[in-house]
Amino acid sequence: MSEFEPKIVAFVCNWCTYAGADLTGTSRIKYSSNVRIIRFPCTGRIDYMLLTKAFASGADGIIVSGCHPNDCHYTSGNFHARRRWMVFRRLCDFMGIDTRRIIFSWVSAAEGAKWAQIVNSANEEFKKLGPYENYHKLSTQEIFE
Amino acid sequence: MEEIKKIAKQLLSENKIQMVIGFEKGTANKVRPAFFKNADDVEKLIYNDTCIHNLALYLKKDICHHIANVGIIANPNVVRSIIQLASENQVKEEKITIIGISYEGKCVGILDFKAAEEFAKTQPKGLKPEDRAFIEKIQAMPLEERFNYWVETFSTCVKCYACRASCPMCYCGKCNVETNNPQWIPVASHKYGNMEWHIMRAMHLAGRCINCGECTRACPVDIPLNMLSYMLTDFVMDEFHTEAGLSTTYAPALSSYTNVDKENFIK
Amino acid sequence: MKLGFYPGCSLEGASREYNESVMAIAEEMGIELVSIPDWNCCGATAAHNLDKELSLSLPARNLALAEEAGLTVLVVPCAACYSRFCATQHELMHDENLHKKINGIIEKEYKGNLRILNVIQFIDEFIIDKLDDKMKFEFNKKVACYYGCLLVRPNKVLDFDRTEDPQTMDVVMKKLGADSIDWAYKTECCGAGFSVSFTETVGRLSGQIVEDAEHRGAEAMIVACPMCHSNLDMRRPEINKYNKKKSDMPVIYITQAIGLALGIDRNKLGLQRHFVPVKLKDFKPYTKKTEVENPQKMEVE
Amino acid sequence: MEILNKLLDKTALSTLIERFGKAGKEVYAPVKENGITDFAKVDTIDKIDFECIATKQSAKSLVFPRVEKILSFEKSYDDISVKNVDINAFPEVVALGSRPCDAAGFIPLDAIFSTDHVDEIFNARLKKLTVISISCKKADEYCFCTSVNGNPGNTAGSDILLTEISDSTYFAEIVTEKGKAILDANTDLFKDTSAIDKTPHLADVKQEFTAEAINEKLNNLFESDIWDKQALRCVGCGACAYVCPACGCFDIQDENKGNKGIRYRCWDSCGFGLFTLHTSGHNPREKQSQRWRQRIFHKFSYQMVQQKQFGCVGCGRCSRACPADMNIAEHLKEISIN
Amino acid sequence: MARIGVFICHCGENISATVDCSKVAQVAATFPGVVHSVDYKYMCSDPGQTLVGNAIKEHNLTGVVVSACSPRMHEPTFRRACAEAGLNPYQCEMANLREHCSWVHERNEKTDDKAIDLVRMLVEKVKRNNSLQPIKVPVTKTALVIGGGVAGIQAALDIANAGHKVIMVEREPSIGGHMSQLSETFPTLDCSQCILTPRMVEVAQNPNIKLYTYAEIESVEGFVGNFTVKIRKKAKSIDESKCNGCGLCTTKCPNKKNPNEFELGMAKRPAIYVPFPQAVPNIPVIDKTQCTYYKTGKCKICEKVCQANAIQFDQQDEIIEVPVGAIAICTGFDIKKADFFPEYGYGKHKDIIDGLQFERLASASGPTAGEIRRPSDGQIPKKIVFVACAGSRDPAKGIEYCSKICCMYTAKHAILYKHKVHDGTAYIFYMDIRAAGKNYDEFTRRAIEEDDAKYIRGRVSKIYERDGKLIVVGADTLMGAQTVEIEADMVVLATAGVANQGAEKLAQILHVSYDQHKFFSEAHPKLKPVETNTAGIYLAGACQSPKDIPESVAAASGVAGKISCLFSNSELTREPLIAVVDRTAPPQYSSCTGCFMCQSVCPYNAIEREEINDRNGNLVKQLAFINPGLCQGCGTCVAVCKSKSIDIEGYTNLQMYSEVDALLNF
Amino acid sequence: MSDSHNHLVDNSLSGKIKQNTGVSLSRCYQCGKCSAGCPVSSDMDFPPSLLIRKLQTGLPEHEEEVLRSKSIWYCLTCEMCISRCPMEVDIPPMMDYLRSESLRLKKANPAAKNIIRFHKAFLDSIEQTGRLYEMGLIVDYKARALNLTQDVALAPSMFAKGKLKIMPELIKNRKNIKQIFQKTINKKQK
Repeated sequence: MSEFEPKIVAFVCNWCTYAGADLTGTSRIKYSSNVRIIRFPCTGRIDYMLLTKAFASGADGIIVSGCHPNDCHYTSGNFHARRRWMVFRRLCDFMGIDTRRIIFSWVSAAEGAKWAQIVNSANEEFKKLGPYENYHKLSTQEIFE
Repeated sequence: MEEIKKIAKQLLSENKIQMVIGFEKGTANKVRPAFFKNADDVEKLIYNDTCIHNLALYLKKDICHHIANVGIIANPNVVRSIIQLASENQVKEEKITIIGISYEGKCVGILDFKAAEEFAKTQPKGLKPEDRAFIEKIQAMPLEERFNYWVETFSTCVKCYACRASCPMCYCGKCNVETNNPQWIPVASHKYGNMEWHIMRAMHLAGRCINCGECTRACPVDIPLNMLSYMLTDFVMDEFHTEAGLSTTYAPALSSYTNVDKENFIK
Repeated sequence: MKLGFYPGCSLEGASREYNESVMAIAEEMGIELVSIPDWNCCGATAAHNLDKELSLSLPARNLALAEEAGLTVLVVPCAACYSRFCATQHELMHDENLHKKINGIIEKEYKGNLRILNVIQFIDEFIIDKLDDKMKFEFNKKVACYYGCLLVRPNKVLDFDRTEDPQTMDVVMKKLGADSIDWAYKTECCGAGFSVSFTETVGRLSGQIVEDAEHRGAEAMIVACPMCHSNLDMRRPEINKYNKKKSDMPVIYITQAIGLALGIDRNKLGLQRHFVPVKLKDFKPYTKKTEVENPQKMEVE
Repeated sequence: MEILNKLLDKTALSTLIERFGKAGKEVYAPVKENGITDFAKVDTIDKIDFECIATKQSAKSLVFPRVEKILSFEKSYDDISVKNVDINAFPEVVALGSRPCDAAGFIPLDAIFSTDHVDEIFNARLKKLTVISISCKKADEYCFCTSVNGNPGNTAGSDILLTEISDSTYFAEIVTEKGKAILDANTDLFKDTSAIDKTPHLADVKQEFTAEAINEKLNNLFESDIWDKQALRCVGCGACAYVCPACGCFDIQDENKGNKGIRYRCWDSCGFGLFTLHTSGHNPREKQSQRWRQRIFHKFSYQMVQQKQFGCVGCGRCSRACPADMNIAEHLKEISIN
Repeated sequence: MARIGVFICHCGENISATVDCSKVAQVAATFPGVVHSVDYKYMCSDPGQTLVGNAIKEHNLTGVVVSACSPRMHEPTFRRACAEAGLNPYQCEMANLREHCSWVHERNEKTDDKAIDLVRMLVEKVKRNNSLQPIKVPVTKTALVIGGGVAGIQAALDIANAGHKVIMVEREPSIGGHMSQLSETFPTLDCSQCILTPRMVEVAQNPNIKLYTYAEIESVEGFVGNFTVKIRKKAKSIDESKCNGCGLCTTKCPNKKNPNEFELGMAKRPAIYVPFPQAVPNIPVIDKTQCTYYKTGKCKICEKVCQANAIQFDQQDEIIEVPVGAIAICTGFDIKKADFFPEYGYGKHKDIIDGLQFERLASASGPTAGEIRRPSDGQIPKKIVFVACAGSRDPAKGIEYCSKICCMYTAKHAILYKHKVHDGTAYIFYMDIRAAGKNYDEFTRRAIEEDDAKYIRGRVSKIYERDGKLIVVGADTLMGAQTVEIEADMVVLATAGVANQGAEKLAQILHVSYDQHKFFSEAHPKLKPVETNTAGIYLAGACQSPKDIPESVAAASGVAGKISCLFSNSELTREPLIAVVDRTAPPQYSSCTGCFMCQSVCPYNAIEREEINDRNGNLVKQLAFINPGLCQGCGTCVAVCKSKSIDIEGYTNLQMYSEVDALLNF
Repeated sequence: MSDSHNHLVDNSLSGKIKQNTGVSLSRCYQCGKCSAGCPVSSDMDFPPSLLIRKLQTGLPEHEEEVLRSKSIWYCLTCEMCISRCPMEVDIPPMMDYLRSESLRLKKANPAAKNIIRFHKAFLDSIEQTGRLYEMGLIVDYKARALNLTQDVALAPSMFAKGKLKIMPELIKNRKNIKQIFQKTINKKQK
């Protein structure tokens, strides 16, 4: 039997984490191939509805990553994002959505190794948690059957 | 009540306002929102402690569009709503005359926005003990049970959008649920569509909700959806020390930030 | 006040005076030191030289016993024991599997809630502030504070003072009125566990230490480790042999120094047990300092 | 079919439910849960709330569900395969304990789904539905069935109508062939009786106006300002439509999971601004009053013209559900005397 | 209907060694909408680009997905190729199969699956791309040069000589930077000040250059071609227009015992001072923290002796706002001070000095007039030890990188020492000699062969003082790691060059990125070495990483070239990837309801309030309007817009949604 | 299967050190700072950095030299090396590991006999009593070392100053201690 391989979506900003992940590549640091990166101009652009959409569409875990505080290419996008995630996490938690499955991080363009480490530890964590059936079921049950 | 009537009549007869939004007798022993356009009509105006509808809602509806100045019988919830709407550029001070009423039902006269801000601050608005108990009950559930609770609770939602329609803060010309390219929220009132709709609504109200409870009162299937935004109001208060509906220059929690917002959850 | 206490083998044997002086000053300060019930040897250098798991299990048993006894703070005067305890704590807390394994070996559950203090940390936290009220004499001598290895290294595990040129002991001695000198051998090794097996090496290493301290005019050396003390004190013949000159500079535990300043009886501090006699005399009576003048304030006015 | 009169013991009703279950029929009846009474699946009688004047929502979802799959599809590189929903797979359903107004609601609903185009899915569901209603012995201030050609003991739309004539016995009117089939399968449970006057056992619902009068008046009221006046407090939600037993508006949507997807229909309401919004941004029913007018016109004028049937059964659910206390009976009365 | 072309690049073997490119191409060919799918060895090569162009024409493609390296690398390349073939360049997207896939995973099926997913994602995205036209914005042809060291001077002069205006801002009272402190420069040993001073004067005299010394950047707003910069001109307490630089005030100042920064504390200066004799501008500054008048309210001797009446005690800081089109960051570096090193005594011994202090000792204009003397007692050291890599290449306690210039300047120090103290011996503890540069190795060989520098390969473990001597304990790893002890008279630590103290703050003001050592980051380590990630902001000199003079000057000229290129156009073309507010027919006009939360989150003040009036001029509606010149395309407004009335080109709601959808549903 | 690198198992001594102690010798760039600071490097046959160099080569003859060296036994574990190492190559655990390997493979340098005897005597004392019994230790050690005259002068004066006890102090739960020895050091040696 093959081991459970979580589906991970990474929502990252173009300037820090996307570039950081590029650096992971240029440094040839290996990490789990379970992750799919989606490029956004800035963490400030990332809509929370995309996160629930990702879960509904089959993601077992999500990584949201951008520039460290004060490093935002656009000055404040990550600060707005940080607030948004605070509130969103609180809501998720209240509604029983598993916040362990949404990993937020700051990965700068210089932190190629950190990116690999974030993905790998997320991968391990999501493996432990197993498939996010609760949410998947939500979107597939009822009339889809 | 007589004082309210007196003020309303005077304003109307002096043509300082062209309409008063208030209450009249409704079906059986209910009250209903009513709109008085002349001083004589005002005789029908009533105010008692069942007058809980958030009348601020109507300031954003068709009926107020072409009226130069609208008077509104405003309990603290309405006042807060108006202040919040003003901070979001949705109502203009010169078009509204607020006739303020305290939680105890005492008329405090006509309030300009500045006075309304002061008034709102004197009218405490915390969570009611039963609401807090409800929230705590939910929080005490294990994760999965919490999830199932909400899924089941929302499964009865018929998506009639009475919650949206009766909320003064839901004034978008085109609600997110009505955008269809992409279709952010499934149109159907199935479990998934309902869950997404309520997540989105709670997020949109985070830091803006003034906790009037109209959404739940309006819900034909009695879903306690106000608990989501109440809980977030509380959270926003704790984390960011801001509260909606107290200042016309308020920057809602989700469109502002500080450099020291907590980030212990960020790796 | 009650604090946990781990005397360790040396303090019960060859370094009794250290134990005696710790107890004497604790008593004077109204602190009760409660020994871990049924404690065992920490394994010292021998254990970790020969077997890693043994070297972790022996201290872990003590830590677990201390926790069982409801202790939260543990004072470990012996620098070697302190080092072993800290290393064990560090390893167990950073390796979940190892932690489980060791718990299995000792058949006890150590949760990791103890704060381990060496004697200087103990003084710094519980004693130094009370000195002003209780001091009877000033320790008006030129001293060389000798830290040795295990008190400050490795910094990553111990997180105590700075590894090169540590200062905490100097601060205590200055507080006692001593002139603590800056010297080169503060943290060099005295030869430690080779005391018995490679006596000559100890003679050389300790010899250099004593020589530098004496050369710079120190009247006494202050230590906080029983091994340092035995090497510098008991091995004085070997030291003198290496240095080709006779040195009678006494080596004193910091607790003994405090005891002297507090006016505690010399025998109660175990000074009579030293091989190199402690002849220090003429301590100046201590007068409590009044309000510290604030030069900055004066300037403003 | 001529109506057959029978008696049915309440205890026999319980047996009937058991037999339905054994026969593979799903029984839906008013059930009180968390203080709200609504239709829900039951397998024993003791779950049924017989005292409720009207369930919060109507029984229409039994034949016209909130969300209903129409077809499923699967895309491949250059092709799409489509599979219609299997209408034969629908279950046999019994609506038990519905009110005469609920039952009457199926008639205008059927009219909507069967005029011009005969909706297969709806009809398949309706065909498999048996309605066993219970006459109303109580009414409230929202009830106005008598004003719209109904009454608390109306048999229209029911297959069997039960009227409680004593604490232990129902007077059962077998109205349709479907009803007779049940009678035939359970003859042991029904007792013979002659016709009984139900009136003493029925609630009193005062007639305030006639639907015909409304229909008449509407001919000249399209441009009236009465709509603006009446719609003033309407907040524009869809609660009235969604609880209405006769409202049949729906939306059709596709939802996909990757290659696979479904087309479904779900309830919609003419009270929503989006209902008539054009892509250009133009909206022919831009104001809430226009939408309110549409609602009244549709139910009392257009449906009469097209389907020879009023679109209202006087159950009063819309008024009960309205967050702004829009009382439809009151508004209709106002129109009738205009 | 979309007609998408997919182009899978092997990148030589960079991608194909790990990803089965032909399989990916085959699978991609089955995606709905894909009409053409091929793989090729080098997509970015000329034939590769031609391949894309031909396919666009031949298959009438409406969108292109190039699956190759990071879009941060070649997106412009392929967009250009598409444009040349007649396809709107914004109908081209890149799937990152190299940095995000082949280089970070093993060769296996899962990696192929990921590659396929990445392609699918971008196919779904590109189907929903809009054809966009570039935005034109005007350019302010003035450059801001931050920092007046040798890099700043070079950049300023080159830009000015190209005919453009330059504003130079220097934090210190004089320009010149660290180079003005140096004695002689390697590998030619010419006098630093002799070559630098004329250039400093040139800056002061060039009519195109406006110089602000004792000034700092307060804020920067705007974007390439259109920055608005606020400069804080700190009060010098001197009216610069009146001061004639006679220097009488500095000689008469009674408060002379202040540590001289320029001499690194090895000399004293008055409270009113010119940092060094050749300073540009030659105008003194009053150090308010030390001046007796500012501290006690009494003195004012300088005011009395100044014949030009130039002293202004009540002068305030001045904020100057200037429009500029481009910015050159030339803020240079700092060095680790000797008090950083634990085992070398935390700076306790006066005779353990750093390299820059040695420069001052060796400088003819320095505190000892060029004689090498110990700071403690003025004796001439007969034995001197240089410690290379002091703090560098030390991840444990110091700086992990190689500070690059130390090998060379240490060799130079040894040579200068020998030239000045003929009977002295210089020891150098080193780990490697890194002397890669024109005539650099020759220079270090000269130190060893001609000037008798004793190079010892090993690191110093400890330095302590005993009887006035410094005992240096090291090892000689070429002698079996034997311990070496040297009794030295003086020790010079070749400490590392580190980022300038204010670098992090400046980076945050400028919104440019910096690395973990707080050095500014270049946009690309090879191909964009002088650009930052922010268009219109450039880097030169040691603010980027430790650099020697020739490198700094070369980079500065590079920046000047870049800026001159930018200024050669009257208009700039900007990427149209900006936010837009939707518009519909009246009476809605837009789904925007004018809550203006977008306005409060926009960092660029790009969102305005548009008013819609009816024919009678009555206000119908207020809407958000996005100024395309100001919007930088962060999209934060999009995420806060509740009614989804704002969208951002290039990352539209539909595109991002489709990416999520495409990625996970299959 | 995970994506991690599938390294071949490194059987060299430095590979084993990495696996058992986590200390990576390839990080050492031979600056020699450890050797310069080591208090006993002059006693060693190879100073620490040279010892690491030998292991870095991975050649069996060099590894043999290391296991048979005096260096590993002369190390005092004073931690000076690690506290100064710029690359944080943690030498003391490496030394611990080399000593146990040297013992296990019976390659311990003859010069180290006394040290090993001392350590063993020390541990025996703990195993028997739970604590160190110095008198017993010294007697035991001297018997093992056949060095009966060393420190003849010291013991009586220690005794006189109250520093030596005649009788060992026994802890109560000696069973527990024996178990610990059984599960660790004794298990491996048998």
